[in-house]
Amino acid sequence: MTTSEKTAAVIRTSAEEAARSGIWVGIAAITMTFAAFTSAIIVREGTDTAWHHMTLPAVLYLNTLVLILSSITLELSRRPIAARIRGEQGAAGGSRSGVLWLAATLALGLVFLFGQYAAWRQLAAQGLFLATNPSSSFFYVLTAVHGVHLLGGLAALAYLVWKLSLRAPGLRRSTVEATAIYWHFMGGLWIYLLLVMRTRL
Amino acid sequence: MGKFFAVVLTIIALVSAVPIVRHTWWMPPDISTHGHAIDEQLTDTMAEAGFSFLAAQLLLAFFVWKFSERKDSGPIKSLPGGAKGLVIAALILVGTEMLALGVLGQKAWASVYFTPASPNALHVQAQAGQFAFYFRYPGADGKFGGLHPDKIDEGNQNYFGLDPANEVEARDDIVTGELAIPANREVLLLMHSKDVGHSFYVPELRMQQDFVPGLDLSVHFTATKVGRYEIVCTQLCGLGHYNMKAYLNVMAQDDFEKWLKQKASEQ
Amino acid sequence: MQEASAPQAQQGHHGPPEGFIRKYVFSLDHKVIGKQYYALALVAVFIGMILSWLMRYHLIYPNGKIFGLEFLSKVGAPGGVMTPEYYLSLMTMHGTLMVFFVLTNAPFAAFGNYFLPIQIGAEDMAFPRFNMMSFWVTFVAFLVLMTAFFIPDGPPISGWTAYAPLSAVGPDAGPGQGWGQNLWGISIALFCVGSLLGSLNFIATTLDLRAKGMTLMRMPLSTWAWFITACISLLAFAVLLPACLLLVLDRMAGTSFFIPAGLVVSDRLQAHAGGSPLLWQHLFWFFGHPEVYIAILPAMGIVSHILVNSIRRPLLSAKVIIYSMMSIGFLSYMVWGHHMFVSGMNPFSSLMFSFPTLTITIPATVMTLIWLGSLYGARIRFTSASLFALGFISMFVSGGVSGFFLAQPSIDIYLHATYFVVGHFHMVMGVAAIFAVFAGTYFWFPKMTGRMMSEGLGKVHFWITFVGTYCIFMPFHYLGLAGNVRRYSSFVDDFLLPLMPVHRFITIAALITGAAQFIFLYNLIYSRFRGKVAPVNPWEATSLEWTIPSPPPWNNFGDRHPIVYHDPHQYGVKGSLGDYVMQDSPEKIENES
Amino acid sequence: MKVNHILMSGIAVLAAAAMAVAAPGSGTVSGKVTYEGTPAKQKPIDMSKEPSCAKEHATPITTEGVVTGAGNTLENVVVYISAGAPDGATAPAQAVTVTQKGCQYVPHLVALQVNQELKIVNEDQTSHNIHPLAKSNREWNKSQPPGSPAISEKFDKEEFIAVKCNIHPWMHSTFAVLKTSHYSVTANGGAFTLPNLPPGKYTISAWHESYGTQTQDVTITGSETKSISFVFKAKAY
Repeated sequence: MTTSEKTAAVIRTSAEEAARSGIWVGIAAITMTFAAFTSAIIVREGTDTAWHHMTLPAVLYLNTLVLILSSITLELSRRPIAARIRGEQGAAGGSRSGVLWLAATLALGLVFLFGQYAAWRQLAAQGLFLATNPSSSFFYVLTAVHGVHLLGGLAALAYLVWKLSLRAPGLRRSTVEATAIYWHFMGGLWIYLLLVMRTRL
Repeated sequence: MGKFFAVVLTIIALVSAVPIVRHTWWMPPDISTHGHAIDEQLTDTMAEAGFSFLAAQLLLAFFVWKFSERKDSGPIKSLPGGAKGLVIAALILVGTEMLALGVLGQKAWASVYFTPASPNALHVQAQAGQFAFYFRYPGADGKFGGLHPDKIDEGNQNYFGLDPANEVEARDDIVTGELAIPANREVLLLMHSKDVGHSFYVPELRMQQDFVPGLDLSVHFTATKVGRYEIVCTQLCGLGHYNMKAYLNVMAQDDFEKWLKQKASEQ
Repeated sequence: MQEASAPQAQQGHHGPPEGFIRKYVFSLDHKVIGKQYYALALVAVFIGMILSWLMRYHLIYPNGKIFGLEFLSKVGAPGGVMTPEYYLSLMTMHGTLMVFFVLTNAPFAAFGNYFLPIQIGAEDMAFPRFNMMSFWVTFVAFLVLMTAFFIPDGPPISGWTAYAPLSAVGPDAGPGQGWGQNLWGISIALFCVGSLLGSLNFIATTLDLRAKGMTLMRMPLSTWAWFITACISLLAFAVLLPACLLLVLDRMAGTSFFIPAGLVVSDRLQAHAGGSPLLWQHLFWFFGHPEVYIAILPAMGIVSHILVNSIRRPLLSAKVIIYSMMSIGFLSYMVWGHHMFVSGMNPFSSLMFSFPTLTITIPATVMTLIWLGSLYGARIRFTSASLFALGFISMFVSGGVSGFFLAQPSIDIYLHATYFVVGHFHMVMGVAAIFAVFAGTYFWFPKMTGRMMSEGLGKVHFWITFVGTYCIFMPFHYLGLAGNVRRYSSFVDDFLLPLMPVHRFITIAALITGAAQFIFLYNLIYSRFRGKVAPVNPWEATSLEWTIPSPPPWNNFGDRHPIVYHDPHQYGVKGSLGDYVMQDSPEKIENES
Repeated sequence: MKVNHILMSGIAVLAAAAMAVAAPGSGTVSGKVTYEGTPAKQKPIDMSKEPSCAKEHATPITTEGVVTGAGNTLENVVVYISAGAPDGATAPAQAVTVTQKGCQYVPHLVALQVNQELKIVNEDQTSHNIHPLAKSNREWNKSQPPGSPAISEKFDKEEFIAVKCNIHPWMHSTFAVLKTSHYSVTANGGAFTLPNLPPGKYTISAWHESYGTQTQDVTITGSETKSISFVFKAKAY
């Protein structure tokens, strides 16, 4: 093994670790952002004399199920993909199932976003817009910001599906793991937000 | 070079301290009953801060002087006591100092914020708006009229948005551009902001408090010296911020009553 | 290198850059990105300084004409006479430029990007693409902010703290509060994104890309400072971002997060209700106070790194410095309320915020004492870099002691919003951090460009700047003690008129000191092209950046993968090269801990 | 000094009226504006915040929301032809000037034509700020430090624009921007004249900043002088 190969090896492993710790650092930042939003809601509610509570659109609960489901499909996809990356013999079929599960996750993610959009339409139909009252303001802001973060996850999933279905080389295990961690975090974050909105807004 | 640095630094440190010691530019004399606590606190802090400042700067100068361009190549000496000594020193010195200040500070702070206004305090409402203060006395009935933002009409001196047409309480409210108060009587200042954030600052009174829109705060104080002092805004409130001021007019009790009558007749 | 570059390409790591664009513009190379950050900060700092000149001049000649100003803004300076609102516009831009684009970029993003990977023996940052993005997002943020100068209303007038509702109600609040404030909000939001990407990179890189033998405790203090700062800024900017989002929504979408009911601005009843101005202050200062340490911690690290080299002996304890920086970083999240003592916060919480604030002085004092104590028995070498490092210590002390006053709510009643505060933060956060940047520049310029800077010019620059900054900022404290209110575009109050001589003195000092900065600029540009060619290790320093060519190749260590044997402060020892031993040299050192 | 300004602008207005008419007729509408009831009390203005202005007034000046003359006459009423006017569309060349002096607008109210130049002068030792709170015209907000040149502006739509100085809250004025050249601002005595009217049917409007608008129709035949009068209801509050 020449030095440069060693170099490459060292860099490979360290880059893998970097991707892992990177995703956790990112999650820390996102958590902080939503912590800020939460405290904003609490302060805002405390100072408002006429705080309008709102009933959340029912479709949100459906969306929640969809998102939980997507996390499950994502887990199902991981073992075959891992096998595929390790380049095990006969993992080809496994890999296809992996891609399928991953595609399912992607689809469910999109369904969730459309569900969120539907929820917005419902509120708009009730005459609740971004600026109508504090509750609606926070509802739109929280769902929108969460949605934007979720889009990032979807992009990552799409990238993985593309890589795997093309059998393109150079897909890193850490990329898959990072995506998975992020996606699950998005699910957990959504459930947290739902609780906050349910109790506060 | 090192010796030069030491000299320059020493000069800077000593010269900086002169105006402080000689009180060349200093707080104006205090005219409030609570101010002395703040002044003492500030003087104590100045003593400790001033000491730390001089000590550190002069020590830096001294070491730089002593250890610049040492030629001998013997093994390096280290400060007796080393890091542990310094850390302990810092903890003890600064820790106790700061704690002391913190505790003392509470006393001065408490004297302003943790004592309720006396029941017979004079109630005055102060309204801050871009870019002037206006003050309101309840008038004969001792009641303030309600505030109706939609009724505000500055061109006709209705700065508060009173509604005398429909509210009897509002008719005898006395609105003025200066804050006149009797000496040695406690004043409860009810603070209301018309538009954005402002602040009520009278250096002589040792009093500063923000006006927060939508949050009506109050401060209470007792002025002891008759005289005319400036009230200035210290919270950036827009283009006229620099020009936003009014006068605090501390009067003898009977002068104050005369003044109030005269103002009442102008309404 | 061939076999190596293939797998690297897969790793998201990049091969040697090809073409001008990849080399100098959209470069993935942390060194180029570091230089780009430095250049941006340099542009920003000179704009900011010229703004401060204009403000200082206006303060002593409120009705004086300033030649050419009317060409910059016809409305802001009719006939060259600065209007009150234009003064506030310049003040806002000065603060925003200096705090965000200079004090956050130069010591942290610029030097950190360039030297953190090298000092830990890495080939590049963990995520080069994020790294490139973080700079270009920051650059766009800068452009967006600058646009405010060229719109009809001019830049915002609500200060760099953008207190609501002044910043939230829109054009009614005054000139500049229309699109000017929108641009400000958008710019800062973008800046947050850039900083978040950067911090993420710094953290991941430090945790995962350290060379063999580079234990955490063997990292140079500068790297430690950048790492801790990255952790702080990750959490701080993650809070400012949503705050800016809500502010922009209040302004552009008619929401009421920060605007209460019944406000009458410019005779117009505002159609908002229920918002809380204090909410903005809490969110802003929750970011704003850590931001102070985002500016000063890297400065501390850089200074420690340079000081130890110029005193030719180890610090009394590097560990203590590291722990102090950590505790400062940690405490910085528990003290934001000390900016709001007189803001109508619950008076009890004022006391709760006062204690941790006072506590911060302990680690700060410890560090200062370590620096001072380390001078004892040293063999100080006086380069421009070491002079600025020593100057930093002096400035940090001077600016720090005034913190004693402002940390106490009772004294803050009198000193809040006076020039005392301005003097305090300019010295401890502004000048001190800038001194560290100067030190870093004189110290690392040879490595970054392969040429030495002129020591003669450097020293002239130091002496004028050192004395000058004291002449500018010490008197600020006196003004504050006399009750001189800050953020006034001219002094019309009777009790301020006697202070005008002090203001005149300050303005003259500011003009001279500012002019001296052009010596630095000249030195920078001249040396870049005509300076003496720099050797690999001009300062006889020990850390890894001095083991590679100046300037370093695109992949820093070439084929070599450094292995680290010592901590970075092996000065004053018997080494094969002299009184120091490089971090990666295998030679034994007697009684090494 | 103040009277002077009013005269000057009065003359300017008449001149404007005279020259802007396309086909000068010989009819005239004239009369008085009065009020009935008790007008709101005009309160003294406290200028202590701006000493340089305060010392220009021996006795504190009062608000000018309702300025009355002998015999219940009403000043600062804009009387103009709101309909049926022979349109002297082209704006007169010479500018209307409003001066900020002693921290008040002199005159308190200016009438001008669409696209006629308005000159704003600051004679005080302090910065002023002119902020026309326009609705149909373009709103602007400019400060005017002492020693800076006069501000020159035009308005392209008909509107009664409320004007304020952001730095001195008590300073309020009105820019009455009119389509017609046939207008008159009542001064001391509450009298107005609209000369040079060709025969025709006109609607005459009278506008007052506190009491709003009243209108009357008159028909001019030949070179007569119709005299009409407006009476506003005054309220104490």
